[in-house]
Amino acid sequence: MDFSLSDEHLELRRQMREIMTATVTAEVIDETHRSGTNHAPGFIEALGDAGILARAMPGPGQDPVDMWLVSSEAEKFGAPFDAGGMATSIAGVLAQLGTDEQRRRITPGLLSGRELVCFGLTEPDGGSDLPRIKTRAVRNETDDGWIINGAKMWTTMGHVADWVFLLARSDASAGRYGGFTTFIIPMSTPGITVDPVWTMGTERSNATFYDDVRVGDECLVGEAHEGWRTMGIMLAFERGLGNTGALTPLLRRFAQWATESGTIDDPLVRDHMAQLAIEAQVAELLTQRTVWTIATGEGPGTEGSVAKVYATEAYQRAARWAQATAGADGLLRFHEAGAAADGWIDYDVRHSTPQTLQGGTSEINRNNIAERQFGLPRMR
Amino acid sequence: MDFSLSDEHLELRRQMREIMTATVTAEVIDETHRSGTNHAPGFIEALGDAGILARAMPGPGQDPVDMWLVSSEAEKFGAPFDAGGMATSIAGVLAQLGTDEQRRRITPGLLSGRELVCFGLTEPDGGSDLPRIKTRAVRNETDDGWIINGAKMWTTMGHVADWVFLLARSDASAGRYGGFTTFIIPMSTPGITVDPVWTMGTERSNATFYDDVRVGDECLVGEAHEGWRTMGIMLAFERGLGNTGALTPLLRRFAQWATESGTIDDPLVRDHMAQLAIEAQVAELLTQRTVWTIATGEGPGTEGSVAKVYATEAYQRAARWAQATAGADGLLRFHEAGAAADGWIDYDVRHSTPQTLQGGTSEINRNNIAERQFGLPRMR
Amino acid sequence: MALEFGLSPDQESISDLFSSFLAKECPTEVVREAEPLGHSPMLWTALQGFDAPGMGLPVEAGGGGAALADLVVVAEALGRAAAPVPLVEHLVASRLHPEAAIVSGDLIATIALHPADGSGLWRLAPAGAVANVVIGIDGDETVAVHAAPPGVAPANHACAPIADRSARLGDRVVLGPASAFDRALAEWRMLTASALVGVATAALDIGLAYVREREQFGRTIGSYQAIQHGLADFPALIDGARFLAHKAAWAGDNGRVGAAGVIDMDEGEITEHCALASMAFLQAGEAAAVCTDRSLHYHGGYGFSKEYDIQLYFRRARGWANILGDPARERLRLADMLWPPPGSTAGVGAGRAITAGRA
Amino acid sequence: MALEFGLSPDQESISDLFSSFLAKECPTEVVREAEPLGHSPMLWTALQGFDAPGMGLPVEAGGGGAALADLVVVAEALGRAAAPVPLVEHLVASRLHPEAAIVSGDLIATIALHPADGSGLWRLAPAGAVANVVIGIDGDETVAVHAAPPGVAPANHACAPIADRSARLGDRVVLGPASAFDRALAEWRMLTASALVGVATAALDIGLAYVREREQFGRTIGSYQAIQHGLADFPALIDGARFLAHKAAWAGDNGRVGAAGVIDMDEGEITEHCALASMAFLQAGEAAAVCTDRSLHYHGGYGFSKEYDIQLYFRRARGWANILGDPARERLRLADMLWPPPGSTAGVGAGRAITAGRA
Repeated sequence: MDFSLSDEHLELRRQMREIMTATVTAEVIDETHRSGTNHAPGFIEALGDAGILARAMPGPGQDPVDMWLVSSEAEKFGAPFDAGGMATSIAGVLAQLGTDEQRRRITPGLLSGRELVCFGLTEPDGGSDLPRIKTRAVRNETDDGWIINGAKMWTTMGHVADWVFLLARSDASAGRYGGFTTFIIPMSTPGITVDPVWTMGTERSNATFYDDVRVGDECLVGEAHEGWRTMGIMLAFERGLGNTGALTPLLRRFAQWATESGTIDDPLVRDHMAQLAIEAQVAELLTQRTVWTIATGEGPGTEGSVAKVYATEAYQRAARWAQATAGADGLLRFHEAGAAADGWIDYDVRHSTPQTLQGGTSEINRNNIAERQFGLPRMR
Repeated sequence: MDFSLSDEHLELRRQMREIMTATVTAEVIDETHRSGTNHAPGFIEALGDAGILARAMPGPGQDPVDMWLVSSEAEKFGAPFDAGGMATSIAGVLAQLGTDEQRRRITPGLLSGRELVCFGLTEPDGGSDLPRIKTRAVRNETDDGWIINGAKMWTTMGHVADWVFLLARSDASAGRYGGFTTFIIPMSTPGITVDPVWTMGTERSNATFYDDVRVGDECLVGEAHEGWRTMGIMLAFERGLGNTGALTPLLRRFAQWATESGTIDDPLVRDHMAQLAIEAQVAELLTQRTVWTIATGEGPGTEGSVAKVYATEAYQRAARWAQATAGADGLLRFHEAGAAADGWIDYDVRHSTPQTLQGGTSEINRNNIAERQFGLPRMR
Repeated sequence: MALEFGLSPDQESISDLFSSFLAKECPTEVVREAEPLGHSPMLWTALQGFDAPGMGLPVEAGGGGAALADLVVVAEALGRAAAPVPLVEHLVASRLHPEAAIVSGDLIATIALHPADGSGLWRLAPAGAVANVVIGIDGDETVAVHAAPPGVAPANHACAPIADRSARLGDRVVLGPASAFDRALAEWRMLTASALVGVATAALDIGLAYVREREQFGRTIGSYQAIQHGLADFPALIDGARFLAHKAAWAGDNGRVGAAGVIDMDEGEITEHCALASMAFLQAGEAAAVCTDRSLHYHGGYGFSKEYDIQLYFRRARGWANILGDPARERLRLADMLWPPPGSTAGVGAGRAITAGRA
Repeated sequence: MALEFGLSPDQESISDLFSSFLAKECPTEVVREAEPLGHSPMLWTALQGFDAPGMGLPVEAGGGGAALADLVVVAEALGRAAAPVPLVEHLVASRLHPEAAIVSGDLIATIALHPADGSGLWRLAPAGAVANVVIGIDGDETVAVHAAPPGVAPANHACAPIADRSARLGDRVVLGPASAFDRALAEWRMLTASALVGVATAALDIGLAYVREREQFGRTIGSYQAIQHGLADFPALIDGARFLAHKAAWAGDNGRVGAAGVIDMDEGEITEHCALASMAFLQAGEAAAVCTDRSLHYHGGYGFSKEYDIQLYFRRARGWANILGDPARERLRLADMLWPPPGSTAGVGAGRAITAGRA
């Protein structure tokens, strides 16, 4: 085993840190909290300009260590990379399944950081049960196009995105995993509306509605009715590589508060901090292992699920412990006098809460480990 | 609500403590550990002589607070009451379902503490799935008796018991819960053999074998083929009243070690001890509530399951924490120099381990709470 | 006298009264509308309508003569409704300082949980944003300070009307030595415990309703064993906390305070009011945290959305408990009552009492 | 150099060698027969057959030249077999004191985990019951003491060959100052971590085999979601501990010790050998405890019976880890390396190194 980074990777890390220091200022972060939109255009555009989004794109021929390093550094720094993650994912999908025309028309905008894409996947009744979606794409025989009707939930960035990557049912007769089609559609297309969904995390998500949205075949991603294959590729990009590094900034912020308040001398607190440091290391090692399995072509197996469940649950526990430990000051939000770690402690509790749900619930991931890694009977 | 004990109950408690101090000496306890037989004849006989076993018998017209107090005081003291618990349970069953002849022939021996009874219920393949037992009782038409063949597992006290309370299948055609018959049989009956099963807890249990064991109708408990009804009565006696008080002696012994070793000044240890004290109180309150529901005729609902899962899991966690905290000394067994709490810490870890299994696994009890208290779908 | 785990007739009628009042006057829309301050003057006025603010005082003092055993029932109902009124704090404060305007509820009173700092500041007093009277420790005295409330709270996790208050500016009355405040703190722990039990109970009810309805993979999610088993832990947590709070009330009502109570760790017997109040507070904090965590989680993304009620309870589970400080500190304080350090006088006013027992 | 989570060809062949050797020479009957002492002289002799006792020393010193990265693989195989031989201790001790008879394994060597007490006693040294040579700290020196082993151990949870040994009686050699012992302790933590990873892995294998076979209510118990989800936590615990131990080995092999390693808590970057060894030890202790707990529980009563293998692992999970002391103490020691108290020199020999970073 080897736990070192190559010189190229160290240089990428240095570049990331330089860009974040320059573009992700306290004011920029404040603005994301004020608006509820977890996006910092200057940061993502700088990544695009430096060619880093292109390096962070997943898929064959790409270096998965680059992909991990970029999202991990952003997470450790506390820089909002969600938009970058979605853009590089879809660029990766287009690289594999898109047309040359799409790669000319859409990919450069995504990888420059200037154009954003949101995901139209989950639906109000759906949740973990993705194949249950009801959004319909009907072939319009008169003009060789499609008419789409339906509603999507949790369309994060939907209100600022240029594109939506949309999953729809195109052939209801084709069984549980058949008859899906994936599209990439301009958000400006008539018939698409966006309603805000406000969350406890103060982040804005959206419900999006599709009423007789008419699109042509240039919006198809992959073959018609083969959308489940596209989803497989995209979900494999997602699983276990992002959102496993949150313990590091949490611990840094907590240590900052503990130092200022003198709590860092309390053995009960030190005991727990050491435990969190171990959990942060474990989360990172499990994630690096996932990266390595992708690099060797062995992945993705269940390694991503293992890392995801562990890291998100550890983050949640840690945030709740940190808040309790900080007492009343841990309840105060950003900019309130005396707020523990300037309000980050309260924020982390709220922010960590959906991490065990989005991108695959802990339950679904545990099912996955039991079924695929252990070969135990599938009980759904 | 009222949390006080009546004068009669306080007097019973005083009596219990007096008897235990006199009969359950360190030498007596040592002997139970040496032999692996968790029984102190002098103690149980003294309870019989004082009429306490008769008071501790469960069933209609009996005071459930008496029953709880006796087992709880024994548990807190660390006095082995398993034999008394089994004897009073079966005496309670005979009081409800037995014949007058059985109550003359068998009950006095049980309630005097001179005769012991063991349980022949679970089988090697059975476990939680009790109706799956294979032991057969076949009606012997020539002499109006029964011929019993089969094997039972976990027949604790089987090697010292005078009687066995046995569950057998008497009519295999009668569906999942039909066709069972319960017997009370002298262990001296030809055809019964007892093999020791040694456990990690150093306690001896037994496998018992029944080869053409011939018994008459005087051994029937309740009606033939109505054994599931008998079991229902007996299991209701069992659930949630015993084995929920182990945290108190554990904490007493741990505090003894912590005081001697100076560890009691360690804030990390004090923090945890306070938590265990809360858990001990909760376990007692949940158990007292079960007692109260029985007294009011409302029980038994799921209160016993709630208390049992909580108390046994808390005991297990506590024992494992105590052992880790005591470091190397927590590994040493009874009578070894320097053993933490004279070896009780090691013992508690081993002894607590099967508590979440016997008398209903935590899983079965959680199913029970979900199904019966919450009305969620039964999924077995 | 004998073990009795049912509510007394008095408790039953108080429970019914408050539950039906809150069901009518405090649906969760009222809770939402009261955010971010976390106080509904209208609901407070409605409570005055049936003399709730003074109920914790003896009839002779113009109060309702309710026992602590009754007040824990009230506090649980308030928690269950996430009621945006500082009745817990007011009940505690009123028993310490029964001024007519406090008894009537025309003035809202609260307590400061920690002694004033060097500059005379009571940091983040619960209900400090809306209370006209704050009682707390300043130096070696217990004082009550009348002053206009700020009317705004710093933005906080629970949208609770917490605020810093001065122990010196305003109309200041000395009520007694600092130790006179001990009982109030124990009562606050006990009633807050009950309120948190109410929060946990609501989380169970809301969670059960959701998992019975929501389908995934063609089954209600409440049919999955992982969810069933997660929920099956709730009753022990909730009932344990509830019984501890009731036992603390019983101990208080029966004068089992300090040396008049029993703390016998050898026999595991604890009947001392302050120790039980501390235990109840800790257990209820844990119950509310765990039950709201899991219930929210079982909602999937919806639990996180502001539209659903579970997030209201999730945030209060933390806000109402954490205001006292790190629970580990509270456990250490409890440990000092249960196993007093050599030579200490242990605990806050209560401490060690009769200890029989074996070594 | 780049991230690589697969075993190297060297590691693969060592893993194969030890795994097949132990599968043949150390089925669980051997483990049972070696109880209560916990030592099999026959197995030790067999290990000498392929020079295992000296493998951790450079070829120049007559050893096998194995790197730490190889030794963690060996330790994991030993743990997986619950092998009743003190090879972990011997490997560590031999690297500190490469006497010919130790290198060959004719003398068994071990280390004392804590400094000798005032009377010169090393309390409960691992392998103390069977070791001919014990190395440890006495006062401000690291010493090796040759003496006849007692050959019996006090009865203990894990049936481990632990025993008190004297730091003064016997043939005593001073190896250096007390600080010379630091590396040995870190290596013992790292290798014991690997052994515990082996224990946890065995618990998973045994548990999986059981739940696949055992039926209740007409289904294999491995089909119940409660059991599936309980088992699904094992891989993170086990792999996390395994990777930490391997990372500690990598750090040690590459000289990243003390100031030559990185401990940067702001970026969450830790490449320092001693800190990683401590982390690996704690994580592996937790993994072994949790995995053996649950695996035993899923066996129902049978897990508790001596006939089944899981109880062998359950007891070693505790015995092998707890011998060092309270894990909370170990975490505090780790905390001192990660966040050194002001003015401290932190940690055992290792401590704080380069710390870049933001505030």
